[in-house]
Amino acid sequence: MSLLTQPVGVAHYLVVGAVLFVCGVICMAIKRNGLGVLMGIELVLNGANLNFVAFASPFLRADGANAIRLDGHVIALFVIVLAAAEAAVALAIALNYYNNFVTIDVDRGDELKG
Amino acid sequence: MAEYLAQYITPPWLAYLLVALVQCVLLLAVAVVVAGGYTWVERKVAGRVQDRLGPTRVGGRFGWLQALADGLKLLCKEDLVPGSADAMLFRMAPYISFCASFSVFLALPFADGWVAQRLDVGIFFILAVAGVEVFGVILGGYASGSKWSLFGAMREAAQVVSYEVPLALCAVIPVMAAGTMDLVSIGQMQTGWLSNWLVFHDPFTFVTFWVYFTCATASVNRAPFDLAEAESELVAGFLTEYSGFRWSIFFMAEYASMFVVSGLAAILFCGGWNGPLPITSWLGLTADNGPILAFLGNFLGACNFTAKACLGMIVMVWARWTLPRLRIDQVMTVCLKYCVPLAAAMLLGAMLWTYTWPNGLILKSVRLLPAASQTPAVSTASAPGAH
Amino acid sequence: MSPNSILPLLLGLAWLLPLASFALLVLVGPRLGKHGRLSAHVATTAIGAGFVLSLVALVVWLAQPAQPAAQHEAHVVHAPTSANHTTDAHHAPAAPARPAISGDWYTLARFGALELTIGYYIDALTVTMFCMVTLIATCIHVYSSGYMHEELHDVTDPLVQVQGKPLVRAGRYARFFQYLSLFCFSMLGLVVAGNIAMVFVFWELVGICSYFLIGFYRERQSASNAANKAFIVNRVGDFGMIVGLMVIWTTLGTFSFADVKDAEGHVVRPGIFSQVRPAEGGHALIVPDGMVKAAAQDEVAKIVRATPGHLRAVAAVEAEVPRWREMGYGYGLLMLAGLGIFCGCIGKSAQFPLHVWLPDAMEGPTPVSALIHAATMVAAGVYLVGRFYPAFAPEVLLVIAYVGCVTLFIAATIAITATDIKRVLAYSTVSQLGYMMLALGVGGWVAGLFHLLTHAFFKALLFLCSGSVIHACHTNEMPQMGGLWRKMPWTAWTMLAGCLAIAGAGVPLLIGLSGYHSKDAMIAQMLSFAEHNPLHGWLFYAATAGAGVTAFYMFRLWFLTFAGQPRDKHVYEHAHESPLSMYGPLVVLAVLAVIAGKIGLTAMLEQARPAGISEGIAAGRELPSLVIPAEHLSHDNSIHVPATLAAFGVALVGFLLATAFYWTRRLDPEDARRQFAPIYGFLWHKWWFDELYQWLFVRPTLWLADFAAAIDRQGIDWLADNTARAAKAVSTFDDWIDRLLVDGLVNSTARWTYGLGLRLRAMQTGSLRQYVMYIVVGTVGLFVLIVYWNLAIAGM
Amino acid sequence: MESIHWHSVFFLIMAALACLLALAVVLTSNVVRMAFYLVFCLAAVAGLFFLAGADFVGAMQLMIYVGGTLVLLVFGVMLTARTPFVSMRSGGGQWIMAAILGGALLTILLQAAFSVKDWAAPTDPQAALAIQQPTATPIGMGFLGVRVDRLSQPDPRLNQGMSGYLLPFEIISVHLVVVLVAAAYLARSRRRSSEGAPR
Repeated sequence: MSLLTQPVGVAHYLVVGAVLFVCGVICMAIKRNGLGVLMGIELVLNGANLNFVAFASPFLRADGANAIRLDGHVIALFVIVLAAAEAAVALAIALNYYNNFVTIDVDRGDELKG
Repeated sequence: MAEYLAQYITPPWLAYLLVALVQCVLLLAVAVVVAGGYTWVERKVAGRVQDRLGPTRVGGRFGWLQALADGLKLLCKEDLVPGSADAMLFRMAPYISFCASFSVFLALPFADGWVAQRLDVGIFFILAVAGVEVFGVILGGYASGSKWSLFGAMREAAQVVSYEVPLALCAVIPVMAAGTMDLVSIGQMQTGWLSNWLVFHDPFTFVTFWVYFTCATASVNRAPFDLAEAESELVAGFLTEYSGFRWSIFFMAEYASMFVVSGLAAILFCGGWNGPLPITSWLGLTADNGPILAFLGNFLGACNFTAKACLGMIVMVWARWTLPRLRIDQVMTVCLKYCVPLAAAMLLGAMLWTYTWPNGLILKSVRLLPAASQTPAVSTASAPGAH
Repeated sequence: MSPNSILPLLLGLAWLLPLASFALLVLVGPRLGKHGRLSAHVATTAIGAGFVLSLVALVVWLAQPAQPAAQHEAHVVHAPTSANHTTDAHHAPAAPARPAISGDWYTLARFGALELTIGYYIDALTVTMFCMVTLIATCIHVYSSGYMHEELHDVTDPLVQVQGKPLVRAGRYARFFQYLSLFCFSMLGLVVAGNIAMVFVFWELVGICSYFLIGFYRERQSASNAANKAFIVNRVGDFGMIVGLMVIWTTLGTFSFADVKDAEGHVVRPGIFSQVRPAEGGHALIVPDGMVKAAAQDEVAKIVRATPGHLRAVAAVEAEVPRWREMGYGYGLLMLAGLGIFCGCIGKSAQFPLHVWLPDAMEGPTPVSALIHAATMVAAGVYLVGRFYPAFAPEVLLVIAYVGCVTLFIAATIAITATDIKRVLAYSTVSQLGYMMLALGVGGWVAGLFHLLTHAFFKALLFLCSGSVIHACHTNEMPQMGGLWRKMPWTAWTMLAGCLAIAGAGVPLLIGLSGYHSKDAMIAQMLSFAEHNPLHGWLFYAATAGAGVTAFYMFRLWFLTFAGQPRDKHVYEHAHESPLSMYGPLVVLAVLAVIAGKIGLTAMLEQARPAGISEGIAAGRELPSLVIPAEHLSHDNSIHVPATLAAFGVALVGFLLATAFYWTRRLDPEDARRQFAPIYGFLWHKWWFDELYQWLFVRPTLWLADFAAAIDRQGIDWLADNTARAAKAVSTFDDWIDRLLVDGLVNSTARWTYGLGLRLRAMQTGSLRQYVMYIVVGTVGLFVLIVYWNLAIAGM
Repeated sequence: MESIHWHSVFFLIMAALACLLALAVVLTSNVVRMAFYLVFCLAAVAGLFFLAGADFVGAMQLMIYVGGTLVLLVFGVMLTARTPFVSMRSGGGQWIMAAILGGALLTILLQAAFSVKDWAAPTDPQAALAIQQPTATPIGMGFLGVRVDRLSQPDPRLNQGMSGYLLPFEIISVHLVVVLVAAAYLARSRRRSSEGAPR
């Protein structure tokens, strides 16, 4: 396996990020539990974060000078912090939802459907 | 050390692996020994506090081997899983807790350079990983399928998530005073006399120390904040359904966490491996005098550090058998209404203090050793433990 | 407070009180007391308070200190030449000359120079009229409260049949008093008015009130016809009055009687009187500058065209005015203005040829007849002639005299044959009004207005007495009465006093009832006029003959009603004396009818005599031979004595004839009737006036109306209908286009949008997870799109 | 024999862990287990961060995500689960649909990941083993408005934009406070209002 002996690049990180992202999207798409949807969102955010961090590293790419360096880290930090805030609000919403519907099944929340 | 070994052992990764294994075993030993020792210490202290003797039979007059006997007993117990439990999570939960507690030791320096992995963001790493411990508790409580466990887990979740905030705030204050998050550097900064300890850096850090210790006690679920396993209300909280080995692992995790937060208090506020008096420099046990003497100095420092950490643990035990348990709302009140504002105020005050007197007010003038003025970053390259 | 400020206040209050009463009764009249009984009290209180205020005003007027002669009073007669008038002066307070008080209460509107104001013009005449009107109106209000008691409950009117049964309607007690109050308000406003425009407004208000009151029993065809007749006939006169108003406005630029002054007393705009009779010319009648310029507008245009510069042209025109006046420019306009105003008076005072409405107006309740046809409405015409007297040219006065003379004769003769008690009185009124007009026309300003006042008293008395009789007998026809004096002594004796007064009874040259004095003054003035103008001497003879006829028909009335044996037992049995509220006023009025000639009315009127007429009126331009003698000349014994004796004698003859015919029955009326059948028929049919008018005016008017209606239906309606039909067709086409194209477009757009929305609605499932799918699909789709886009660009 | 590239090895381990655990999150229907798998997935991602030289971000990931956010999530799970170990299964059609779409998305992302040649790998095999520079201090300086890592910006035009992240940092701080207050408000008990009569 060449990967054991060759250095990895940004692309490899991107693959992992893509897998996380897609898993998160699928999670959002098929989980009926509202908290499952939230977890899908976390996955999506992490996939994106991984990409940022990968782009930030100058050692993972041929043109190291073009790495976004600290910008990627900072943006990843912001994403993490905002994800925490989002989780707090989403949890509050979920609790309210649960209070109103006595379930957390998001499919039941279609009262405003057309 | 790994680089040193790699000169003799091929392939080099084997050397790295070996070193890593050795360090892991050492740390595991520390954690287990600490846990085992402290079950005995706790009983003895409890006995004394309650005006009785505590363990006296096993291993002689003081019951030295009581901890070993307990461990054997627990290992022999049947590993029960309740029928309504989520078996996989139920089994995994103690390991998560213990892994988290143990991982913390990776970044915890015992002496100057005596650290498994020196991290730039050491304190941060420790706080982060220590926070994962609670996850095991919650999972365990939830997976037990018992309402007592669930209540305990929920209390744990609420309490720990809340107390992480003041804890982190308190940790930030010495970090700010030191100017780095590298624990080794922080410890090196406090070399010398008692007056170099960060707890005496300024009035705010002094106050912060007590706040930190309170919050640390709460975040490791020690009395009077042990709501998660409040035996008088919830049978045993999240531990209700656990028995035998898994139960002991939870306990080891708890004692390890106690050691970690106490050690962290020692490093952040109380000089770490540097004693109240600069004994190592008096004895000449410094890196300037060769690796052997430096190793001896570090060994002394490690003992010093362990003693400080143990002292912190004994204080926690003392508090446990002295103070009654709080109600959950009182726990939250203490956190949100007192600790957080206090910590925030201290942060602000320390910030202003540092801004006003960047070099300290009086303490710097009484430093005795020129070595103390050495910048921490320089010494990182040649850690004494690396030969 | 000076009289100048307090008099307008008093009279204005007296004037507005009936208005307040009217407003109150309009709003809550029927709810005042049971069936509105209290409304009578409200109205009576209002007019009674008005009377008190008028009396106070009179006292204030008399008590005001003498002022230096102002613009208005150039010559005052202090020493009547005759003995009679010496005694008159004895009774009357010696009142020095007093100028009229004029001003504006409120300015309604101002259109350029045209200023419409609520103004006042108060002189002795105004005050006297106020007292007279309010007094009589008070009496009539009191009388009415008894007379109209039937209206307090539902009224059964046997004269109106509804589906074979008598009409039963709700009583209108409150409404009656509400009309009475409005009427009093109108009449007082007319009297107090300070400008001719305001006079006109209240003139019309009086007219509409009379319309309401004549038509009070509006269910009766005759009553509603009479109301319409009165109203329409009055319109004819008012048309002339409007012409007069237009002439005055366009030529004089003001409606105001008196000068409009500013705060310092400087004349801002001269009034009508001072323009027609400027003080600097000794109040002699001249044609005002405005009329001259208006008449000579061709000349003015020539000068303006020839003269450059506005100011210079104005100066040139002003310089030419006296010359044009000498040439006679504008005199026609002056006469036209006077004739126009007099036209209104003809209508209002029921003078020939517009006298036909007054007898028919007897359809109204009797108190109304008394109020309208004695004291107020018909008096308004005479009053206006008196008020506007300074502006009448001599020729106009002659016309007035002739009209009055003709009227008095015609009406008197008709009254001889009438059998309806109220009709007799109505024609008597017309006749007396003719007397007044005649007297005014021949220069007897004081005499005419004096007779107006005395006539008001005794005619009101007579009407109320007749009302009392009608109230008792429930019939108007005198042949069904007789011998009633036994049943209703109060009515009989008070009515006898009224008859004596109107007939001019008295001790010749010594003393008499009120009618004696006033009629005596008028006849004397006529004699004086006849002596100066032999050509018009027959006016005197006609008037004197009229006095005899008056005495005849009045006593015919009294004898037929009260004397002799009852001719209709049924009526007689049911007759009864009226209640106190009715005969009380009779007594008051009877006393006044007896003494009114001696209470200083002439002296009072003398104070108000317009400036410049006390020495007679100079001959006019068109009739240079006409001489209108000064009134004081008629007081000379050489004129006064023969006139008195003639009038008295003729009246005595009339009285004796009536006695012979209707009391002692020495002569048979039937016999006379047969003997003079043609004349009787002619008189019985009222000189065929109604029929004549029917032929002359009504029929052609109706025919013209039919013709117009036919044109309207055949021509204009056809045009309008077809236009409408065409418009409808066009709009139908428009509608079709609108519905099909415009609406179709809009509707189809809306329907399409709606349908699209319905279909798109299904997309919003509310399922969160599906939305995630949509997002993914969108992302993938976008990516694919971009890739192909890039490929396409690269391919190019 | 080429020497084993340890960075790659650890990367592979962590990447495999992360991907497998993410898949496990998707595939399991027990929400508590989802949370469990997610924790370790995120921990593995934190490991990837460490590997990529972002140790501060990695520690942050551990602290906030693993220690905070997920505890919150599990807390929410506990509060909203009516019965223990609640599972809400989705229909097979949805799975197929999601799989197709996810596959399409993954294809696109992978295609994008490998579309840039420079991203493939560094030319120097030892580059990734270079001594990691500390990142905490530069990040802190960046938050305070000084970009110490860009002091020598090759393109002078870009120097103007190198003012750091002070403003975003402040905005995010305020945002966090607001969000937390709002969340507390949203999640608070409504019992008081439903009791009706105030005080």
